[in-house]
Amino acid sequence: MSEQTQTPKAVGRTREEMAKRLAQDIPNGSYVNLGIGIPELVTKFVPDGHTLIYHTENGLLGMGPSPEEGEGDLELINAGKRQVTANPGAAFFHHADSFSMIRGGHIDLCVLGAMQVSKGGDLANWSTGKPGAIPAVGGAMDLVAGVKSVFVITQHCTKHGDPKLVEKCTFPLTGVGVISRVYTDLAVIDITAQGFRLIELSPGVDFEYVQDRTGAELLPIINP
Amino acid sequence: MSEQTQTPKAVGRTREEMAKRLAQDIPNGSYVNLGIGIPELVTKFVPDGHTLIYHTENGLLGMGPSPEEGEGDLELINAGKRQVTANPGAAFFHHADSFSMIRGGHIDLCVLGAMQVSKGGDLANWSTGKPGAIPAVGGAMDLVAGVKSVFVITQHCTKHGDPKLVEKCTFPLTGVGVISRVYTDLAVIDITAQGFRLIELSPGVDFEYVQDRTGAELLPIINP
Amino acid sequence: MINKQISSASQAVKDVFDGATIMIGGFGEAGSPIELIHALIDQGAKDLTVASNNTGSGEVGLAALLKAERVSKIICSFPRTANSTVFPDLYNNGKIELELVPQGTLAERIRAGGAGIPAFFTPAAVGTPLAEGKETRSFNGQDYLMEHGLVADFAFIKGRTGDTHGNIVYNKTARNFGPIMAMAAKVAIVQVNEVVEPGEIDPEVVVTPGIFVNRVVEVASPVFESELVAAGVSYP
Amino acid sequence: MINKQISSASQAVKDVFDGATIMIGGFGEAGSPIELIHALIDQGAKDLTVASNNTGSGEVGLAALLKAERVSKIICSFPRTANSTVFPDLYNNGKIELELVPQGTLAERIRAGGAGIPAFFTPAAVGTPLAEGKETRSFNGQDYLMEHGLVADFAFIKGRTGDTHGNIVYNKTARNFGPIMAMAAKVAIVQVNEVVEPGEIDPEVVVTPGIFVNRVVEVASPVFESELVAAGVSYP
Repeated sequence: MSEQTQTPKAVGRTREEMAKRLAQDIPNGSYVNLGIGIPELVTKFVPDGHTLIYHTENGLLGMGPSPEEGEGDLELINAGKRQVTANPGAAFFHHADSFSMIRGGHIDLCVLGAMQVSKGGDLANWSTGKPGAIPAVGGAMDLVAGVKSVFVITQHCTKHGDPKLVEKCTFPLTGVGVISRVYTDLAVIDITAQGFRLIELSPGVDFEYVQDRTGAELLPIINP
Repeated sequence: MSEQTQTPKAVGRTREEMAKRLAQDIPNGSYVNLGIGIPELVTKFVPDGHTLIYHTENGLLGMGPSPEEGEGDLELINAGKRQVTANPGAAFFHHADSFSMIRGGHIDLCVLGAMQVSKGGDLANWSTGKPGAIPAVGGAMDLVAGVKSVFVITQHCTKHGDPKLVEKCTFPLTGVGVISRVYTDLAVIDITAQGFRLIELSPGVDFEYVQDRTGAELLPIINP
Repeated sequence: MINKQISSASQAVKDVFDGATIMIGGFGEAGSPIELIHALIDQGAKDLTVASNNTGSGEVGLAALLKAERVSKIICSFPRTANSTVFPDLYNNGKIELELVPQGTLAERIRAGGAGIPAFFTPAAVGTPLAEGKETRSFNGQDYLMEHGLVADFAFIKGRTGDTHGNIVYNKTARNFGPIMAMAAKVAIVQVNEVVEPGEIDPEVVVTPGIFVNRVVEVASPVFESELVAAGVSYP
Repeated sequence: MINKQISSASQAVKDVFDGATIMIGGFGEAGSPIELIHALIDQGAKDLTVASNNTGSGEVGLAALLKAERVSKIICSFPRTANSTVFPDLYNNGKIELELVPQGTLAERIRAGGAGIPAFFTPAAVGTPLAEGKETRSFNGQDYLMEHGLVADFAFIKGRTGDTHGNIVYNKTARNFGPIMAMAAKVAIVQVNEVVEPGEIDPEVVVTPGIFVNRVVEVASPVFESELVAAGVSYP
């Protein structure tokens, strides 16, 4: 994996460990929308006794895991267009209703990947802005604008070693001031009125190591 | 009946005859919303072989007649809060969807009563504007603003003999320039860019008789 | 495990506070959550703002809440109801404020509130007294009024069947304002004839998904306004 | 008697004219009305504006319509699709115009178009490149963009069952854009696996009431995009 050439396995959390760490912070009973990629791993690590209800913006609340081989329906899919199932208590609805749930603040938490997050909570995760790239935004702008809390889960740095947590995003924005917390392989960091505030270091990582890989000032843990 | 003291039975159409006359003009297959009162009589006179689909704004398309005694449901009612039935092919829906049908121009025809209609097609039918009266508008303003064609069915004059078809409405308006045609006991009259245009006289009534009871110029029939 | 079922109507409404805004479902008596309203009368909250299509009839349900002088303002499309003297008396005596809203605009404002739309444009009421003080704007040569989304602290709704996740189906034209009021309220409280387990309502036929519902109360045999009025009942 | 059933997909799309705007349902292949799209390719209408969430995959369905260069503009939220080279090639060669719209804004614009709402405000995309040229307005201290309702000449939709009055129910997440596109189109054409008589669909579970639907076509065993792509099919 290319990430591992930058962040050796011995340093910081794996993707699964990041997802597991994040899963601990989701209150029982939350309505949750998970982006494609690392965010989807969160479902594997929901603490025992907790029930989350998953929303997929293409029109299903109460989304369950992938179907058994041969038991799926090509028209029962998630936002990543992969086959899923519907749990007991599920509901299907159309897109305007689905995005009413999002825009109207009814979804408690959304977990997304990121290309960049600024210290002001701006998110860039839909376009490199490069000429020739096909722009595609999907529901990301609606999600960050409407969901009560938006968490980002991402490698701390790009494949090339550049910080993803930055003073100001250089990629086109998905939303302004929309992110509340970031979970990376190296740390858990809140977006505060003062900027990036360290909440927790990953095992085996120290403050300077994370600050060196962060593109803006990292404020220390309060009451460590 | 008080109307009959002003318009003796021998002159012009009865309420039923007015409704029957109007019913001839509704194309087969139309989606129709009928106001409370004389408009409701229209259902009795739909020509043989024609099917109309009735919309009631409280959430039913495919409304049928009143139920047989003892077979109704207190929660299956029309906009006048009277018990109705649902025909085969009916659908129930919520108020935002119901008024999307209205506002979005999906209803072909609405038939309403009137206090006043101006020669510009303004309608007043919700309030006398008198102090002490309880104002109540219901869905009338949405209906006149959204339905493709709005017909009025009404006595030509008030109980006191005042014209209801006027130069300019003196009662508070329901909508501006929204009425296309008026069916009264005395005549059928179109609202045109030039004003009130006579389309048809009721049997036994002549032009002067109707003009005398109309509060604005009545243009004669074209190509009688 | 998620379980939104509450044991009684009185438990379900116990945290309604003085000054709260409450959307109350129903069109006439169809869909009127009369047991929740009676529980609120018992509970005592006052200075309420209520959004509801009508004002109730007789001296039960919504009319009884008004008669108890718990409502300082009502947002309503048709407050002139048969068999009701309660609202006219209060209104003519200056004891209640009325915000009169066309029925479709009321519905769309509630839907907008629930959908995170702060404002929208509608052709209804343009050029009428109800347009006074409102911004008018032209699109494609036609005039429209700007109307604002409406939200509430609570919604009281009547459904037919609900599951413990809050998924709701309704009975016929009792559906009316229920689904949109559930969307627009911080706390949506639904009384249903029957509470069932998740999975017992087909996900294809759910009308109000559970995400919009906070509390479900079973009222197996709800009373009807017209029957109470006919029996001469006055609540409490 | 009302009977909206049309005998074939080709009959159902025969009056689509050059320059028409068509909303095409589906999210990925779920709900993609592939038989209607193929009938349109056969029919030959060109210079079309299409509104659809994606751009299809492989060289079947929507991707095939694009490949045939019948579409001059697409209004879309996510045109970057797996297994598709058709749209990227056209786009990079300047052969198709793209109006990129956030998915929820696209859905709400379509719903608004169908509901007679000319414009509304949304928080999505504020401060992003997709806000450029759009009016921004503040409500309660938060910024929103004004977005316009979207209407179309035709909608192509896939349902599960329809009756001859045009009432439609859908299959699972294939519902997606179908109900709102039916509202927003002058002529809504729905292919369904089965056409039934009025009364066979419970009025409580109808998702799209017949008033929004003009034509219903039975396609008993619709093909699926992914299966055609896997089989190496290229249409026509």
